[in-house]
Amino acid sequence: MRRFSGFAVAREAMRAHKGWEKQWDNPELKSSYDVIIIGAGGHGLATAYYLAKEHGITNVAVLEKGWLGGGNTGRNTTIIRSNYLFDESAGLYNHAVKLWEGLSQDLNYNVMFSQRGVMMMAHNVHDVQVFKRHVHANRLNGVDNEWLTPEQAKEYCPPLDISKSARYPVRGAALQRKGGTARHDAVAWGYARAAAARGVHIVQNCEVKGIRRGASGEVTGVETSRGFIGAKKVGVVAAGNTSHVMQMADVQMPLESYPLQALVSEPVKPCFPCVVMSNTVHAYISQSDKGELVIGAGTDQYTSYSQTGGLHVIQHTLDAICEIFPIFSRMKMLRSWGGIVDVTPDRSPIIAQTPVEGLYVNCGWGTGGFKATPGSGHVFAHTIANAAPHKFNEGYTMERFTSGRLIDEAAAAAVSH
Amino acid sequence: MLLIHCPYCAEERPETEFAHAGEAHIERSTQMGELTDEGFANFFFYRDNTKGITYERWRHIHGCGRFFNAARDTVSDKFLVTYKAGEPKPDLSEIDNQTKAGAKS
Amino acid sequence: MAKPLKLERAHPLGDQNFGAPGISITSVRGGYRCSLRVAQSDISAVSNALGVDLPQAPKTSARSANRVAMWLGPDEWLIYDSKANPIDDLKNINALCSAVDVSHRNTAIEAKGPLAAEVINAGCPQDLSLEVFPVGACSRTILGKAEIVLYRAKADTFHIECWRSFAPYVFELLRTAARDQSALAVR
Amino acid sequence: MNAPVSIQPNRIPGKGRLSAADPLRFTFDGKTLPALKGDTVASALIANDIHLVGRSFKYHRPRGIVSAGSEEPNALLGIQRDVARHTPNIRATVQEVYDGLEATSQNRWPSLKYDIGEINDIASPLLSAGFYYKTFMWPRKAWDKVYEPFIRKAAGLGKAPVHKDPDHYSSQHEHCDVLILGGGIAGLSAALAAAKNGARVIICDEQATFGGALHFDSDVTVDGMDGFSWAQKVTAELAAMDNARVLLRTTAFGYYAQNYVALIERVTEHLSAPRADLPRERLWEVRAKKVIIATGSIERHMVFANNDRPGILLASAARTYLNHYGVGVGKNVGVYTANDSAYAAAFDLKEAGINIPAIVDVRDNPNEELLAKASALGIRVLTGHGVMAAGGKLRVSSMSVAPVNGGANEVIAVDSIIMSGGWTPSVHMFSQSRGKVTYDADKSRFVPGVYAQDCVSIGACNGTDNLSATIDEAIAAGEDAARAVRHNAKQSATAINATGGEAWEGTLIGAAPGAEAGKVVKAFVDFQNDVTAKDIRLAVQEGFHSIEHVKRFTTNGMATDQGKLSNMHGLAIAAEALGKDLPEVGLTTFRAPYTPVTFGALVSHSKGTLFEPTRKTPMHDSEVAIGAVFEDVGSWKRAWYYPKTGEDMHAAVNRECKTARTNVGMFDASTLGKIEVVGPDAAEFLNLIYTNPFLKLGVGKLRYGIMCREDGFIYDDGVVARIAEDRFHVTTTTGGAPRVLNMMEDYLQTEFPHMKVWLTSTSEQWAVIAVQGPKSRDIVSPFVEGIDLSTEALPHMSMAEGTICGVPTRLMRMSFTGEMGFEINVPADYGRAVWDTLYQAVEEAGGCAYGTEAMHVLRAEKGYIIVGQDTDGTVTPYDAGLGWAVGKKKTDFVGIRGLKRPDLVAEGRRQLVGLKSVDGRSVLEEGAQIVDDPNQPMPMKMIGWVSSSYWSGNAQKPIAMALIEDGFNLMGKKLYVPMANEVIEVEVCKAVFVDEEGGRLHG
Ligand SMILES: Cc1cc2nc3c(=O)[nH]c(=O)nc-3n(C[C@H](O)[C@H](O)[C@H](O)COP(=O)(O)OP(=O)(O)OC[C@H]3O[C@@H](n4cnc5c(N)ncnc54)[C@H](O)[C@@H]3O)c2cc1C
Ligand SMILES: NC(=O)c1ccc[n+]([C@@H]2O[C@H](COP(=O)([O-])OP(=O)(O)OC[C@H]3O[C@@H](n4cnc5c(N)ncnc54)[C@H](O)[C@@H]3O)[C@@H](O)[C@H]2O)c1
Ligand SMILES: Cc1cc2nc3c(=O)[nH]c(=O)nc-3n(C[C@H](O)[C@H](O)[C@H](O)COP(=O)(O)O)c2cc1C
Ligand SMILES: [Zn+2]
Repeated sequence: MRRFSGFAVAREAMRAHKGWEKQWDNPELKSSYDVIIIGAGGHGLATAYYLAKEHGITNVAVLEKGWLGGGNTGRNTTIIRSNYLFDESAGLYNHAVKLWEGLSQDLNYNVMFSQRGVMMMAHNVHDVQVFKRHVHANRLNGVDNEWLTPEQAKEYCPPLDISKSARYPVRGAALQRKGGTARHDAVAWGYARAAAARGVHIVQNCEVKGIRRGASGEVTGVETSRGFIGAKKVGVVAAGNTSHVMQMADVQMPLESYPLQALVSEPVKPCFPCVVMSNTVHAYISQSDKGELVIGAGTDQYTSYSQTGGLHVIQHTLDAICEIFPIFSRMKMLRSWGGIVDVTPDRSPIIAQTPVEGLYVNCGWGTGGFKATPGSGHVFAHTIANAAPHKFNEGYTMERFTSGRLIDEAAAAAVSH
Repeated sequence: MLLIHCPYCAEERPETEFAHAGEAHIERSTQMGELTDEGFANFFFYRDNTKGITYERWRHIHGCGRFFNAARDTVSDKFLVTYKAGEPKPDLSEIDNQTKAGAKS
Repeated sequence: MAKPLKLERAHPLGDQNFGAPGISITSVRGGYRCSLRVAQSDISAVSNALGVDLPQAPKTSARSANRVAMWLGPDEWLIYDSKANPIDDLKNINALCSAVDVSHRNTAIEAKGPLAAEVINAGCPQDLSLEVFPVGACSRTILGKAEIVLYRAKADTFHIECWRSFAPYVFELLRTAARDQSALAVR
Repeated sequence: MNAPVSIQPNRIPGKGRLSAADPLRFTFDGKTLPALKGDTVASALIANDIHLVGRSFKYHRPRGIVSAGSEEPNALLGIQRDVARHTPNIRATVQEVYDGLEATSQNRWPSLKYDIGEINDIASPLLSAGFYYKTFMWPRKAWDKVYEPFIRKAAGLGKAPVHKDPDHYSSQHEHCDVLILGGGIAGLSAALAAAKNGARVIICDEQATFGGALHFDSDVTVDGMDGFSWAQKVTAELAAMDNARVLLRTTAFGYYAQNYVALIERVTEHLSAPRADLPRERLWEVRAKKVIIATGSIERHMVFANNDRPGILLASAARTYLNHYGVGVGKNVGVYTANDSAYAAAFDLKEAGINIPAIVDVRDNPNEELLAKASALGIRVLTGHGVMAAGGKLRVSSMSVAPVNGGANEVIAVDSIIMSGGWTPSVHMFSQSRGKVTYDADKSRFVPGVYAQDCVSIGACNGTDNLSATIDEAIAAGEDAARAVRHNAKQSATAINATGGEAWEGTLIGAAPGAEAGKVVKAFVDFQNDVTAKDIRLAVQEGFHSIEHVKRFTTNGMATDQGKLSNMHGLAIAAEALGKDLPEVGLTTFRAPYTPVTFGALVSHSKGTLFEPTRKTPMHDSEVAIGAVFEDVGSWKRAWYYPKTGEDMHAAVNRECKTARTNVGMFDASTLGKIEVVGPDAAEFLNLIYTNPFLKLGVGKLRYGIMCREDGFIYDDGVVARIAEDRFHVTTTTGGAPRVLNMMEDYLQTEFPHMKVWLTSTSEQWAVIAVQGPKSRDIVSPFVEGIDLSTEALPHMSMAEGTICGVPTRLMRMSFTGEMGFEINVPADYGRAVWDTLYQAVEEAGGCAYGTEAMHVLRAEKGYIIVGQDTDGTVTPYDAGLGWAVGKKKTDFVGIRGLKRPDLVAEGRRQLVGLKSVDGRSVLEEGAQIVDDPNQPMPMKMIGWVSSSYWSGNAQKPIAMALIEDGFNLMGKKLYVPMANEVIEVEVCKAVFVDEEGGRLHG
């Protein structure tokens, strides 16, 4: 694989860019692989990349029913942060942030990880209590997160309305300076290119339609729209479609899939310096490198696989955005879209072996898994390679729903993303 | 915004009058205390989450207040039928064909 | 000993009203309401006691003198009486029912005028054409971010019930919509 | 203001439909220019011979006006009415001129003509598609400090507003039988047919006047009049009908499930001095039984070198400027086409006196009739030729023409080029409805295929080219829709006769000759995002084979016009590079909105006081009058504390707490949820809902109850009063009220439907005044009638009905402070008067009102929990030290099984205990974490956290509650709270800090 660099760009500029090669191949399918990953989203591709890079397992296929990165990876608001409350979450997400910090260099692909800071607004006394609980726990977990007064919050994000007369006045904010955003597509492409360069087969337009199991119930391979492909280990990383795929192996999941919508405004000159989230009024906003305001809405209330949702959900989100940022009222919505998010009862993911031998699952990231992409792929690769969890995903089992040992950030904080 | 037929109001009403209430036909055991851990997990946490026709509960919370059930296609978000709480799963074979016939080409 | 006090009912909106060409929005003071739940078997007994036949078709109401019985659900009615508390007629009734005095829980606002339906449609997603929501129709529904009970008293007159703490919101939304609709109508 | 028309060099007297009698003025980049009423900013600029209006996104290339409609990719301006009314990225082709309008060009510095950013155009070989993914990676630190700020600075087009929007917006739900999107000949004909057959009809069009293509198509006559006049006549006819609503300047932007279509109406943006009461825009949320899509088609540009030079426009646009606005796009206009429609435009221009040096047609054999007419008009036609490049920079100055199959170039001087690559049916709304398009290979276009909703497409958007076929299709659609909805309406036939409007043949999608693969030219596919044909090919070369990848790698179709012109070209170029057929490659997804929609309009009323209801208790104003500071609890405003002059929060709370313990305090508890549970099975029902036993609760008695979800975690708590055998008054937390009622209804309706119980929310029926403290009885009793308040008659945790101040009350002897106290429920309309009366007595007795903060302290002094503060969704009743409230003998209640799960009965769970600061001074911070060993390295093992913490004036020390692993077994143990700058030593204790025996409760 030819390396990307400023010099390479300059060289190619001299010769009409004739020298750029394919970032990944469309390889001939083999009849079997050591490991099959179902789903070429960020998590699936990262898993394949780390299998190859960290565990030397390169006879890997990533099967994707559509185009790689076209799932939630390609439709999320790209907020990255790790200031979670529980030790399990802090461990996992902070692991991811550390990987994010070197990811462009590691992949030789600029994923534009922008540590512009993620600020979470507290609008009432309860929010303040909850956020301070996070700040304290984060400090002792070595995760950066600081408390800001309303004035400090305004200084960090000038468009913010901190007037006392607001319906929900700003009572302060928790700021994670290392949080930020990344270019979502580049993440998928960067992992795909880097994985392909290490020999991983990325097979698009190849839908998995069945999971074949052997005499003692173990996985032997998958049926796809392009025929049967054998593998002793199969990792399901299908996000919103996980229940559907796992059903193929007769495994029911503690998951529900909801539409989650987002929108972008028309592009404008830089006017918004960081990421702001407000759970009380339900708004998430940042400005992309291209200039659009990227805004996340809430989930629609019903389960769906349609990748669309209702206008009223978008309206509620914009109500909130214009409430905290009244100057944006004349801005315009350019495009809105939806993804399908798979939500577990405790809103934390499952990254684990399943009751079926050889079948692994990485799912349940709900509305907030983009931020975990490198960490998730890294620990899942470890789990598949060793048939045992990495220390950072030990708690993320399915059994926790039987034992009751949940990792319920939402219950503890009513915070998503 | 979906349009949902409330079987009690006998009328289609806008989604914002309703609250979705999860998968339908999951019965709470009359011997709740006796369930195994797995039995409880199945009852409370595990869901079919069907891609296709799902049976789900809704409450006409800002209308007549009644809980009722619906069969809906989660791929197209189309309702096939709604029916009152306590009624058995309806036979969809006919309804299905009708709706299909409704889509012209 | 109790001081002989004469306490007046305080309406949550005080004396607010708003008028613009084609529409007036007025707070309705006082009034009595009862949230009524009745078993199918006892509907006629309760109807007799109330002096109004509880309607049994969705979205309909029945009226006698100052009293309106509004169908809200299959076993639920809201009884509104502008003069007397209906609960008094149900105190000693021997029927399978639940009658709860909610005179103070709810408050009422009237929207009147040719633009009334359009004004309410600023926040209410139901079809309020006379065809679909005729005179006498009633329904629990939503108005913006509040829940209301809507009753069409006349072609151009709606009686809107909401919980008292939502009244300022409901009134303000109607007032704002009335301003807009009136302005738009005479463009 | 009366600028003579003559100083508009391109305004052609006698042409168009605007009147010279209605002059206006506007400014462009500070320069005042004349215009006519009815002009768009674009038509007025062109009238003034201004084509250069902006700079492109990436390369900062000079750009002009391309279209005459909402598909415009280039002419985006900042429009400003006053300082606070600045709106970026407005399409000049849509914005109507009003007197005094101020327009500014965007994305240029220092000026439109001399733009520093132009360097990017020179550097453009470096800035190929996706270049930023390949570079800016070293040194790593430079990304944050250098590269990213640089990229960002270049981003965006216009400037975001910096002032709060002074305008207001309106919205409305609307229902109809037939909604018609688009008011061209198809839409109007359908509307007429539907309305005449009794249907409730709404027809909308995004333009300022109805007529669609009739604005420009001078060949069409309908019912004996010219097409445009006919459209106006029909519009008026429809507007006069009771059952039809006609919406101008109204764009259908979103087609959602079940025929829910969102429209946006621009109400004031064309007015010079709009009335203040008019909303700027109005959102229509329409639910239609039938939708008729009549959105027409959009002409495509030609993809050739430097096709973005100002002065190069779509042929139909030039024709619109001429025939509708009376404006010539130039004096010497070249024509470049693959389609017949450009001929019609050329003929019209020629007949209006504009020189047409040549029509360049890539086709070898265009329609004979057209050739004949061209020759009759003396227009030179070069068939089988292409424009290899446009010359000029700030304005096109020439076209370089050569035979398609190779040969010498001829340079033809022009001051404008009009072009047509054929027409793309506008299937946006159809596709948004989730319909599937099919490919019409004959005409290289996608047309509606499989419908997903109850709608139908007609006219040009349906691929119907022929005018009479369009009319037939439209009338049939209108009649069918009406009859399907209105079976009984009187039937009425509609007849419309039209002439002209023959189908325009010919199409070219993808790169035009000269811009083929291998040619290093800038032939723009997507003008706004600066995507060239070569960028698309590069994407394919780099392995981006899905059209969705091509889109995202090149950003083709992602600009504010959402690829209305570019998508088909991009697709064709990609397909060619891939060696595939178009339909195999496929279209990207159409998404709402059709054109960008103002946030404010989507928000509409929901801002300021209407953002969300603000709920206030009946006593609110009295509390304001005595100086209360409020806090938000859910949607409620609750009195937080009542500072006296000079007091800060701390002082006020200390005083309030002390007064309540030593004298008497009054508290507004009205926000508590209340549910009346009535029916013969009421007790049994509550017995299932709460963990506590309820069957034996006596009439007139109260019981504190805990409610779990099935998973065994605490969901809510409250006090339950038995009013009668079959009637209970249940209270919930303030925030929990709606969800508790919903959960109860759920169980009642779906799990225990056999039970004869009804639930009614009475939260707002009752105002609740808590009077607490040693003097509480003395304060209350003078006002009460019919209730014996003595402890014997009304002991702690009992209630009675009677009157207070002459109004009915449910009076409860209970306490959340640990003091003797009463909670007085009165009908809400009397709440304020009763409060005022009692307050006067309290004040006279030296008592005071206390707020939620003091309430929190008082209850914490007693170790009473607050659900949601001392518990979160991970705490069981046992964890909270409330195991006594779980009915051990019960065979069922909600949560019974969840509570028995392995992890919930495991050793070492976090349990709620009290904490003392060892130094006797330090008030812990709520949320602070607790460790066993403060000297361990990071990450530290945290064993618990502080859930409540206050300075207790009554105990004269800090008090706290905390959830700590195995806390119940750690009494007396020293633990540590590591703060940022210090470590606080604490000791675990029982969570009762005042009156451990509880004697005070009993008075
Ligand atoms: C609108 C929105 C906003 C969000 N905002 C944020 C945010 O700000 N921050 C954040 O951290 N997270 C956010 N998220 C969540 C985040 O996007 C996801 O958690 C994350 O991208 C999941 O990545 P993934 O690789 O697991 O899934 P995906 O990217 O969805 O990949 C799964 C892939 O599996 C494929 N697949 C499914 N079934 C099959 C099959 N049978 N055969 C073959 N392939 C199959 C799919 O086509 C898909 O490509 C958001 C999500 C949405 C929808
Ligand atoms: N002969 C041909 O080959 C050919 C080709 C193209 C157009 N035409 C001409 O086009 C016309 C076809 O009539 P038609 O009625 O189908 O199309 P039309 O283009 O005349 O009308 C479509 C109308 O829909 C409006 N519109 C589009 N999208 C909208 C939206 N989302 N919201 C609101 N309004 C929207 C447009 O403003 C336009 O006025 C005829 O006049 C015909 O002569 C002919
Ligand atoms: C962070 C982010 C920024 C985006 N910016 C744009 C944009 O500038 N223009 C645009 O048309 N779409 C933008 N999109 C949306 C995509 O076009 C597209 O809608 C999204 O990837 C979902 O795919 P789909 O709409 O094809 O289903 C953006 C998406 C994301 C996640
Ligand atoms: Zn109903």
